[in-house]
Amino acid sequence: MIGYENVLTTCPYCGTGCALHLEVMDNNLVGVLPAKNHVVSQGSLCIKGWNVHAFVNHPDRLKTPLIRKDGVLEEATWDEALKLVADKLAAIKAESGPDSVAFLTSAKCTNEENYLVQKLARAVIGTNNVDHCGRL
Amino acid sequence: MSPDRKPQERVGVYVCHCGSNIAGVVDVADVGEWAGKELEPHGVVVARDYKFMCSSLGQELIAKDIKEQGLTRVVVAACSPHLHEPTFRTACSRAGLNPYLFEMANIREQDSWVTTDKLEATKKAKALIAAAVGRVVHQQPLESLFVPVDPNVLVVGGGVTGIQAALEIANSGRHVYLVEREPSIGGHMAQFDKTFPTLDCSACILTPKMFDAGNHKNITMLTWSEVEKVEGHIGNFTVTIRKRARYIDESLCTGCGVCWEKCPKKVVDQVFEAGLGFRKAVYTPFPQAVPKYPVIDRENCTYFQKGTCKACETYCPAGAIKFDQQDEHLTAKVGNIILATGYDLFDSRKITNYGYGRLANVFSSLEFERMTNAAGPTMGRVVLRDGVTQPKSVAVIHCVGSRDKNYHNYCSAVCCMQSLKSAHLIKEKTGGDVYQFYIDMRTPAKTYDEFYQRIIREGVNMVRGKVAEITDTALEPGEEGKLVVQVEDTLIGRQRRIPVDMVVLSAGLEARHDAKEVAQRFGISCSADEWFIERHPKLDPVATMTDGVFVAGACQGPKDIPSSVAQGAAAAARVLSIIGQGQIEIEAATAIVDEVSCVGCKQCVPSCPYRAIEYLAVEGRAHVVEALCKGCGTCVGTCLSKSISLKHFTDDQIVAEVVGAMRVMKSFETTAVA
Amino acid sequence: MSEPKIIGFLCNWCSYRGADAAGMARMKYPPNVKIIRVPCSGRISPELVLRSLREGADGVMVLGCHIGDCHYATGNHRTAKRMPVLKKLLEYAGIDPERLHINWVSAAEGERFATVMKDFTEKISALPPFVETMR
Amino acid sequence: MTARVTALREVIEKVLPEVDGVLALRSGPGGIVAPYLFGKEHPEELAKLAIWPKEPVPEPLKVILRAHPDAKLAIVCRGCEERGIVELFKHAQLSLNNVTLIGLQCERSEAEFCRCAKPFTVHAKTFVGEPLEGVTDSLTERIAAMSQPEKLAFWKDEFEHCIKCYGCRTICPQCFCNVCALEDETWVETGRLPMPNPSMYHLVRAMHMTAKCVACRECEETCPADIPMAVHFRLMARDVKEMFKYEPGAVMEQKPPQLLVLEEGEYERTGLPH
Repeated sequence: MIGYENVLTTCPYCGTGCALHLEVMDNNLVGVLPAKNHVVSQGSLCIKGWNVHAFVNHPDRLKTPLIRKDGVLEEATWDEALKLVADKLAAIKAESGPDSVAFLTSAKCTNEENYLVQKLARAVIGTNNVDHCGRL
Repeated sequence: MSPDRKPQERVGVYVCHCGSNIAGVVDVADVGEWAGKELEPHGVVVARDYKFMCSSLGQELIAKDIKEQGLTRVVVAACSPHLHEPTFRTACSRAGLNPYLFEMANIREQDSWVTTDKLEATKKAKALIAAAVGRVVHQQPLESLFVPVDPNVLVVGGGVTGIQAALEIANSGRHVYLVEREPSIGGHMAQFDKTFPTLDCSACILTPKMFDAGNHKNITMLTWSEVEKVEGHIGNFTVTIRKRARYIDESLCTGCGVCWEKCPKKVVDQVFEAGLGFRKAVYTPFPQAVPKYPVIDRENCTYFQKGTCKACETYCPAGAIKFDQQDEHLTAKVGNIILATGYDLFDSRKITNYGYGRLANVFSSLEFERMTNAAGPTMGRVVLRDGVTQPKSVAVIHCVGSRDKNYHNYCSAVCCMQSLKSAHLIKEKTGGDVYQFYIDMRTPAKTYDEFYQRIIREGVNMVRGKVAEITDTALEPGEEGKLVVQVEDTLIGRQRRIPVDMVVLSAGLEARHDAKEVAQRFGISCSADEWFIERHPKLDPVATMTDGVFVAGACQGPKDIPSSVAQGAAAAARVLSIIGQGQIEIEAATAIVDEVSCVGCKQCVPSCPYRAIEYLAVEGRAHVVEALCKGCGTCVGTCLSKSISLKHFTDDQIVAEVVGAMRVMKSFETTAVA
Repeated sequence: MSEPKIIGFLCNWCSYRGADAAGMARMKYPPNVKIIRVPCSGRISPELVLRSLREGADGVMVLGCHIGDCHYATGNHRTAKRMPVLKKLLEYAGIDPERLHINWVSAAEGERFATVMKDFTEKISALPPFVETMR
Repeated sequence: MTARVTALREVIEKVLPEVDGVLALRSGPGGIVAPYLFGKEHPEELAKLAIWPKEPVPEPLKVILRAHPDAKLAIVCRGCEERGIVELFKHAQLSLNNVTLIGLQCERSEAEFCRCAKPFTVHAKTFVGEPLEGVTDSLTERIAAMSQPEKLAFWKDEFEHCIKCYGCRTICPQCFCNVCALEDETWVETGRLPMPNPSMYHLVRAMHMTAKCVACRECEETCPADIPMAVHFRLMARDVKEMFKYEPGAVMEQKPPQLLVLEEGEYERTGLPH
């Protein structure tokens, strides 16, 4: 059985919303093909879109959170990591107020993820200090 | 590494004055100071100028800095790397620096000697040094490969040069394959009668050498044979030799000569007798031929042409005639090759106004040689074309085809002496008048000019002038039935018409008609006149640019017998020195394939002139066989993904050189504007 | 106007020696050309020529052995095929193809080398500086 | 479904039982077209068979054959794609032993869209549609007719818009190197936009396309800056045809000119009186 497939998806790198096909060969991500009759990108991509498949299986990609203990980054569970961040944020907020915290989000996140970050900032922490790399 | 980044290396720059050769035009002190200051960001930690970098003191200067200043790269700005790169590489090596971490900037041949403007020459020197510094920091240490040297030697050409070379090597205990195209060794010298200036008999001095070569236990003599293919490299050549069928079984033939006595077919001998005499269809070219075995000339043999005859076979007492013999292909492994393929005689027919081939009694010098030879077609008698009449007056014309822009610009070197010798022989044999027509008399070697004086004393008439025409049209009384030599006698400033009975044309020497082809087969090059090119005209006269291939004798340029013999011996000495080393260093700057990036598109494989790249089908990529690679880099120019690189000539090294030169050139521009 | 800046890629065996021969015979030619020695003109990939132009060279020369005389037998055959194609590309890109000069000079042709240098420098001097045309 | 698609479907249906898959285009989610490997297992997918817009199919063919060297495949290809496949074969990037080519001849409008000189297949034994004559590439003609300063100005303006997405390189069926010279700092400076002139990226790439470009125009189509770079390749292709009698993808047995040594006499010897 030859498992060749092109999976239509949206480029995660910025907010433009270019469509692209992820080329999958026997369950391995091998490349990107453009989507010519997609209304947004019309078959074009930028250098990030063209290389979007590259990070997925990259050996340097982080798959678990790392926590620095005694100066050394060690693998941790998500619960452990989230708890640490939540505790620290709560402590900072308690000590210096909500505006002592700022949130910087990424173009690599989806709209939904970005929405959730600003929700976290405003509703949970209580600050308007929200920014995004796309605005730099 | 990006060519623009500051290197970690510690570079020493040495600017040579070369006496006044460089310092007379380039401001060497300024260049040295400039390099120390301006090239500091590019790694230069020491910059000096010195009178003669190639002197021991100059070399010691470098060695001292390598040790004391911890130099990791060295640049010498001096003459052409073709001259002293080996010198400085050795100097670096002795001081513990890999020789490939050295680079040379050519500020003599390519700057001080070709530029008159001192300011411009100094600027150019700076640019060239900046280029070299840019490059040198990217250079990588390389280790030389050593290959064993096969002690067997191939000598091509069995004339006196080849014989000399073969004997020298064979006498030292090494094995020689001596390949000769003709049925016998001996070459042109075997055709001559007397040799100048001593007038000793050519055959008498040559035949013992021929015999020695023919019977030497260390010489495999292959006559009637030609080298067809040469593969490999110095130390390890594989040559394919075609041994043409003689139609004679050499193991049975005793050389008794019955076959050529009985052969009914007479053929004009165009080769050995220069067309003056006959031979049979089965023949040895001359009585003293080595080897003694005859050959059957297929084109003229009645049996081969018509299917009947076989007289030779019938009468051969040894049963040695083998009409079904086939050409053989032999393979020989040799470590070195000496080419001694000799020369062709200029075809005097090309100069139509001299009438050779049209006027019966105009002879070529080679014809004359055969005529005066006691073993030749006239038994040594000097006679006109009719074979009986002795000439009363003979003209000998120099520079036929030589020193003439219509034919060959060069001087053929041997003709003056040969003509004087002819004059002497004519005088001696006929007692008639002899005229020498010369442009300049060239007799520069030991006892040569004394010979010239002697010939003058013998009463030979010397006419200085280039002969315009030789004609049989009589204009004045006394010219009827004679050949008239029309010449401007430049010593008296008058046109003269000199009637003679016979004319001898001292035809020049020219490269073998197939010299280019042979050069290509052996991987060497030819000059514009198609003589083989030596490595250096003065200091390396018998080596060629191709390691392991040497040239000797007249194939390298016109030469007389003494010079040819000397070259034959010299080439042998060079070869023996290599054999004595036992192993030889081969090109370290070879190409290499990056196994990861090579995509196996096969473009490079046929681009290699040496078939040194193989395609590995399983891995789907290319691979360079180092021992075959000569380091030309053609594959590098072909590879689109830059997966092949040529050591010592990598892209970043060459680009750094360009960047270095351009940076300095641009800086001069801005200074000029400011 | 400024002096043209020329990069010359010369093969080690013929052209570089031809340049040396010109020097030995003390033939004079303009100092504009900076010679870079490569084993064979076949080593010169088009990228090297383009990079030289990019560095601001006003002209680039690729000199090799005469066809049939290549030290590496057929290395210069690649040059003879590759470089005319590059010249065409320069032409299509609006860059004067004359800025790239391909020629054959043997080790014996010092005089020819000097003439080639003079002619090319003259030709390039007549063109505007390359960098200016690229602005 | 147009008659042309129906005809193509019939051909594929005929071929499908004999092969492991047929590579063609399929209209996927949202009607977005992509290369698809039609198999025996899901014949119903053929209902979504598409032919336009064309997508580069030689590359998927290479990808599949890399993973399954013994697979028996058929591929629907247009003239340009067929040429691309042939060139990949000549450069040892894929084997055509087990590959069946199904030609799809372009229609007039398609040929005009691509300014295509050869909108037809020549190697495929079965094909759909009738081969049409090529159309004149008026853009290439217009640029070729420009004066040198005009050309320079034109390309400077075009290249100024280049965002160096490397899309033209990435999509090109002939750019199959593992490591690309255009990503090497030695040849192309990184991090400079607009790219400095002369454009090393575009000139090096054009040089690399010599005798390789199959005129599929995928590069131009994918270019976000609409740079008509194929004009360079097409002009060069004319010269290559003239100089080396070589047309990429045209003759299966003919070796790319890079591989040939000069024929004696084909080039004038210079200087020396040989």
